Amino acid sequence: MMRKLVLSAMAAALLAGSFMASPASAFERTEDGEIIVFAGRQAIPVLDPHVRYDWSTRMVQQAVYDALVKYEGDPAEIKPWIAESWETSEDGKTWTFKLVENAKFHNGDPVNAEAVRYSFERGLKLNKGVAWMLKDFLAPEGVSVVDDYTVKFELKAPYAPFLSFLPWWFIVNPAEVQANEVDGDYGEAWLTENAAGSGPFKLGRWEPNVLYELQSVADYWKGWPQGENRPAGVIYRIIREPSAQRASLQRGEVDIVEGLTSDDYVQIANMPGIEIQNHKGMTTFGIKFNTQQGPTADINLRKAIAHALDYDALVQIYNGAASLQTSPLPDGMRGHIDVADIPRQDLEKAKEYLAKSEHPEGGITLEYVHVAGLEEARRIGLVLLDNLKALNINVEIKPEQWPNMVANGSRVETSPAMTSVYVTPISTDPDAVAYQYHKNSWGQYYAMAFYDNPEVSKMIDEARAATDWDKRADLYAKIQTQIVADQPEVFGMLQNRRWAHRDYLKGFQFSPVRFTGEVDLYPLWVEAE
Amino acid sequence: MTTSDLTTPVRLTFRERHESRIRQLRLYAYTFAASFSSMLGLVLVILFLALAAFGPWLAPYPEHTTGAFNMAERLQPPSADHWFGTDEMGSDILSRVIVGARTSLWIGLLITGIGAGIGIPLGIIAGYAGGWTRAAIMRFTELFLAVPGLALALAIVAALGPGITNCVIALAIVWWPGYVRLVEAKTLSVKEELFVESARSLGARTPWIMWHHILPNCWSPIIVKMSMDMGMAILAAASLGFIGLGARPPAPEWGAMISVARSYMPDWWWYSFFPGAAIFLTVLGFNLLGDGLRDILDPRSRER
Amino acid sequence: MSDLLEIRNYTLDIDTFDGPVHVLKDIDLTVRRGETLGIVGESGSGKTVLVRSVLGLAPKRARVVNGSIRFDGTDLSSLNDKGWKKIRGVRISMIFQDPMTYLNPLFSIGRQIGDVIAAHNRATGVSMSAAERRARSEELLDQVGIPDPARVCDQFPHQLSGGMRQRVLIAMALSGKPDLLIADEPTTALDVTVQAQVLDLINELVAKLNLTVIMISHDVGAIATVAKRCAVMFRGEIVEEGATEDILRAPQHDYTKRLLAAVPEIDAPLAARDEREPTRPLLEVKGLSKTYATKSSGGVRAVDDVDFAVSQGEVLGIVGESGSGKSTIARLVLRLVEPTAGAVTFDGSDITALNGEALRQMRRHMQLVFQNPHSALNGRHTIGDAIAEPFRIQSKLSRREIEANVEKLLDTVQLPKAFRYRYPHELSGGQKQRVCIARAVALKPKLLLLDEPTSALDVSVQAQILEFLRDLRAELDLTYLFISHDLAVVREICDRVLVMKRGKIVEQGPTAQIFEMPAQDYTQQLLASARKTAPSSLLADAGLAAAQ
Amino acid sequence: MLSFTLRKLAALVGTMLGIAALTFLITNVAPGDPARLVAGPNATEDMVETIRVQNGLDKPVTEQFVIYMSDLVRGDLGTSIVTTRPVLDELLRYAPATIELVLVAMALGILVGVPMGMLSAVYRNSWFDHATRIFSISGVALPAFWFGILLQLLFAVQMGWLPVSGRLPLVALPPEPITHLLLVDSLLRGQFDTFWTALKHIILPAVVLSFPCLASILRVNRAEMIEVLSSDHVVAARAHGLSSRRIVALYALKNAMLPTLAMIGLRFGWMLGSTVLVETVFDWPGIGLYAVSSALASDFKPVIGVTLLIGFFFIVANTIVDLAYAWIDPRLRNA
Repeated sequence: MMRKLVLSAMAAALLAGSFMASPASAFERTEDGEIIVFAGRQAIPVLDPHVRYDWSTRMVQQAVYDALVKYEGDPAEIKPWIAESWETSEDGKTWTFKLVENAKFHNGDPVNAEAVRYSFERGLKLNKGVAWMLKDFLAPEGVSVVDDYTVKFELKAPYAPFLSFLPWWFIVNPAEVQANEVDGDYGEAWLTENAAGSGPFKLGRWEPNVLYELQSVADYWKGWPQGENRPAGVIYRIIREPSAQRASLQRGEVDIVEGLTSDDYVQIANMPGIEIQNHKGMTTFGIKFNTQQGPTADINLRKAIAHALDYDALVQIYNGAASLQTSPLPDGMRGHIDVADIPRQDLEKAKEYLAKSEHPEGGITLEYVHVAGLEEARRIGLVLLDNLKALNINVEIKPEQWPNMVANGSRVETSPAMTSVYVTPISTDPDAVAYQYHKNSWGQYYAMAFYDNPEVSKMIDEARAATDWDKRADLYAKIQTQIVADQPEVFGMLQNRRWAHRDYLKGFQFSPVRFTGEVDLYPLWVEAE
Repeated sequence: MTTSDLTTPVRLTFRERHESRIRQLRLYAYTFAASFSSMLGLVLVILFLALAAFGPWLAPYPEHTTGAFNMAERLQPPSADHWFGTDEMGSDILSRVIVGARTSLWIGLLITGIGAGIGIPLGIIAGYAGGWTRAAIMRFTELFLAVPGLALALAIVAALGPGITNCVIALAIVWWPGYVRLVEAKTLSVKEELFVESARSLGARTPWIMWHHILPNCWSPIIVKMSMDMGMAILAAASLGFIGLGARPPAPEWGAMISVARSYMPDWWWYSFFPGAAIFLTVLGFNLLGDGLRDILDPRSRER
Repeated sequence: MSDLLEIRNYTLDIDTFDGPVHVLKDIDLTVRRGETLGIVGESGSGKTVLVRSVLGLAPKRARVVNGSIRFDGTDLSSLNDKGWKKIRGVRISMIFQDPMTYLNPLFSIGRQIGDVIAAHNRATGVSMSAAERRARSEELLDQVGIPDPARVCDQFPHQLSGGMRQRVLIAMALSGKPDLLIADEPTTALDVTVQAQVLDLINELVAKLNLTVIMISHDVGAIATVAKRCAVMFRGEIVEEGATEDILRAPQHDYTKRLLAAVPEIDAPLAARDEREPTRPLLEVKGLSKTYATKSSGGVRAVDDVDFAVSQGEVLGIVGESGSGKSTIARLVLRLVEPTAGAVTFDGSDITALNGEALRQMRRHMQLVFQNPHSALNGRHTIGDAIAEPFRIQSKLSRREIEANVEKLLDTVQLPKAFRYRYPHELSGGQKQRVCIARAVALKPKLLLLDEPTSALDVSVQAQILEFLRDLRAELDLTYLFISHDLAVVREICDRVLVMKRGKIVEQGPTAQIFEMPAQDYTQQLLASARKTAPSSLLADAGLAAAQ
Repeated sequence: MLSFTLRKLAALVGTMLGIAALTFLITNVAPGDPARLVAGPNATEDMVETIRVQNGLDKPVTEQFVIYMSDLVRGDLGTSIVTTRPVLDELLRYAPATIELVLVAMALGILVGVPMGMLSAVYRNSWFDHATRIFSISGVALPAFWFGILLQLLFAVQMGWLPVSGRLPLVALPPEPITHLLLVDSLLRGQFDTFWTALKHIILPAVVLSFPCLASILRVNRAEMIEVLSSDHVVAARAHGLSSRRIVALYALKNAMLPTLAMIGLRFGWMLGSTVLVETVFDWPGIGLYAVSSALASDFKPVIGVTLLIGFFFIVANTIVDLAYAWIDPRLRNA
């Protein structure tokens, strides 16, 4: 009886196995053409372009919406998009944009000046997401329609970086939004999972936490760079585990992935049919000291730590896919200079500084907080822990959930001694990074150092108001040198942005100003064999 | 039975006095040893207890468990120098697995200890007192039982922040109701035994009965459950570690190791394989042990 | 008469942790067709293992060392599963002791009987439709005297009374028209009156169906009512075999003599009681009632408005069948159970009003001895601990003094001092009951409530314990409230008797009066049933039967 | 019967409110600032405040509690801060996937666990019994997350037999929903291809999820069978000549099913809780995944919602078990 049972079980298993062995499919193909599948780890809870803007959200926003201008290329450049051309007044306070006349929303409505005005009003009034970029300089009333295809912005004060933020202000279709308005919410509820844009793609299936389908718009007003090869659509699929992402890529279930580990990229690079994109990004990594409270308020201790860290290990952690910061500003940014005496590992110096500090013998324990789940940040913590043993300083590594970390870091009293922070500048303008060191930024996660140098703050204010680039460059050079001298943080490295994709996927274009995993979906296409 | 027995005071050796207990223990040992799986469990548990006790002295690279690393030897496959290979920081995985035993067993011990410490008294009180007291305690317990343990623990740790202490707190909060239920059920049945009535008729007070009669008769299932729970608690803690809510680095913890290592599958399989195997074997050991103990202590009770 | 069953030199061991136990030693037994054989033996004599071996149902670790069992020419020990199918239930069938546990609680009576019939049909190659099986089931139930068989067929075991269940089991045993019927203690778990009915039924069936029967029992009386021939088993051996009548009248073996002597005789002459002056009542119970709430309205009146009194130094017996409320009375008197109504006056004070510490103090003066000495002792405590417990609860004696007291008490109950270190499971039933009594008398109580103190014990042990209780009473000047279902025992030890039925007192009076001139029908009925299985009365019957 | 139903219902509502209160209080002990997360990395303090006010997070915890509970009584589970959608809608969206997974896993556990337990009780101490014993305890001891990854690598990556994760292939359109359970819907709509692919997707997660459950069902069933097989009525049945097969498969199994049922009810809740892990590994878009991502974002209303939903299912499952008990056991029917 038992033997029979075992035998039949084995037979069943074999049978099942033979049935299931189906060949792994290559890219997905539908009647309309190829569908590119992008696997990422981060969901898109809210698509509304004026409410959220993390990388996955922005990638899809960029695909379904258009803005006045668009960043493209490496180094990033601002290209005219909905706006054909623009001019600035003498005092730098008035900007006038001339719009293209053939742009139309997916429902056929024209993209006109009113749509632009409404979108900016909406963004500013909702006071969420992108609002912070412009709200201090632009009131909703400051945007006005000159004629159908001309729109004028009147700033409260001259603001040099103004244009650099505009690529993130997408234009929504006022008619559609207003039709779906509930209780004067500017259509916020509706736009959470719907779109009213004019971009190269429109929304297809929308299954939160599973997949988000984008269908290409055949008659996109700006045309398609890849012409006939335009894909039928793109599916952004959520795969959370790196190992699963990798397996799916290997099996050809997906065409491009963003979330592999450093080692995976090295390993997978050798596999046939897979290509790696490896580009220098603008995301800086720093270990912010609490400069206002505790042992790290002492600049000598900060300098000691900064000189004790093994900077090469930081690059090793990324398997070489990173470069050390030479200034608070990332390399690709305008106005960046290599600050001469930015600390590198030098134990002699470290000990000298330590001797001058309030804890000449060390013997203290410092907290190092990183975002739970961020692998590299954890490993850097381990490096730090090991390095600081030489100074007899103990490091307590503490992973925190992002919301908790941010909450603690918003006040001097609760901010830990050291916090590892990745910052991706939102624009190529140096102000985007410099302003992080302004006292007004206190309370933001990137200002956990609570850096307070009135002189630097003054220079930052000056630089953002100045319209003359040379003057600004000069100011930013001084700002960078001074910040490095004050050592509010350990300046770490710039990590490279990496993606792995099947080799039949073409048209990948990198631009450093995009967010970590973000890819411009517009130029992608599949080369069918 | 001779008359001398009745008149002369009896002076017996230790062995004679405890003859019955010794025989009982020998019987237990005999029954236990007769079962292969029970012995396997015992061996595994002793092995991991030894690792926990002497880990830092057994580990070939003890410094790798306190944060030292060797980036030159990243992700080396198992070899003579590194039996279990190395991880992404070049640390010796064997050493980290060995020292991780201490963390895991400690977590398991704390969780079951706290769980039993809260659950047993409540269970006895609920079972013995009856009436309103019982209704109140059991209602509260059932509330906790209806809540999915792992989900609740997850929420607690997410709110409190990762770390072993928070992990233990969270799991202890979801762990005690099981003991209340077990002990309450057992108490209800022991309470009906004649010897309890007999003690009552002798004028014994309630605490006396609980301590001398109810509790000793509840021990068997409690011991069995605690043994099983050691394993399950270690597993639960590792699960939290896997989600990213476990021990803080550099303390080696198996769940957290797998959590990191899963990104390194399958090419660096040893990284996740060995900690996973360690969890598996520990939990297996405690479960087999518990099962074996059940066979000898409490053959009729069933899994609750 | 041909030999139906032949057991030759049958020897069987059971392996235990301490080595093999010789359960059956060299058994030789022959049963001829149409014969009724009784096997008498006390617990541990091996009688159940013997009859189960006949059906191939010996315990798991049992090992046949020697000998053979032949049934109608077939060697049973060589049978495989298929062979057994043609024997079990079809040719040999069995009636079991406790009808509740031997019926599957989840299946209806009709289903269970029907399945047995179906199995027999398969074994014998007969085909029968479901309806026919059902009809046959009902017929069988009718045959064993179950009223309204159609209804019973659809009922489940828990809905039937003990006697009915035993009848169902008998019906199942008869369903295959077996050649040999084995009855394993068929009456032990039943009340006296039901016992008598079941025995009548078996006798009736034997006569009607011309059955060959082996009946085993610890109760000589029950055996004697059914079996014409009788074997006495003792420690795995058959010590004596012969016609029942002869054995009863003139036992040869020492053991048989002891056994028969130990059986309490319901009609034995009353021992001369030391006539005492009626003293003041030690315990007075007035209007005592206990109602248990049930789901149906009203509740169950376990004890219903009971009045009685116990005088100092007296032995009051309470007799009744199961469910008569006699045990509840003991618990009410001790206030282990809270009475619904009524008053209990003990030694001049009303104890129903007592609470907390006062109640605790009072309890030392009244002690209870339980029916089942095994469960009355905590298995985790040594005997020493168990006897010390009353001192530790009720006195402030030092450890040394307690130890001295424990040894003294062990002396009193005639157990060796070394027993202090033993655990209850290592003691025999009689020894355990002595320990229980030691615990009860440790605090020198005035009143001892004995709740069926001997009914879980073998007859010979029962006799010893009763003897011991009598001595103890004299020694410690105790008053007993003696609760029992066994009329003969009550008659032997009690001064006065109280008969209970369904929570009410039917009749009470001096022992002699109750037993010789019962006024109530119920009492008469009880006595009649009890006499039926009393060996002395059987002798007369047997003689009569032999004469016919 | 009516009063019975009403009482059950009242108890259910009471327990649900209790669970909600419990989870709310537990998740609110520590600070966490989901509003800041949602507002985005560069948001100014007033922008964060806008979101706090919108979600009622600016009020003291006690007041939030009162508001939450009174909303709950009206059937409103609040709004997720992260997705800005009502928690109830989200639960309804994610629950079918989890229910499908749990039901398949439970079916697997019962269909494999019960016969195996039965066989290993019948062939007690045989090699089969020893093997099942080790197997069953291994099932409990295997870390689900680790086991899941191993299976993925083996069956999806190495063998390529089964998909790595997800519920359906990307281009396959799910059948028009009837029950929202893909397997059932695809059959009802006659889309057998979809059924087949959905089945392939569900196998691995269901196996991982069912393993511990299968193990405990097996163990309980084995223990119960052993006990029942040595019970008096089985001895009697054998003495009456019933065949072993009938005794084991019918009589004994029915008796052993009672405690097994209790275990199944218990394990049901456990399984729902474990989806937290399994869904993470297999990217199964159910409530477990939803709970994890919400908890990690300190967005606790969804977490409470999930806890409530699982508690609800647990209670319902146990009520069903109670009813099954009464159906099997005649002794409980009249009580």
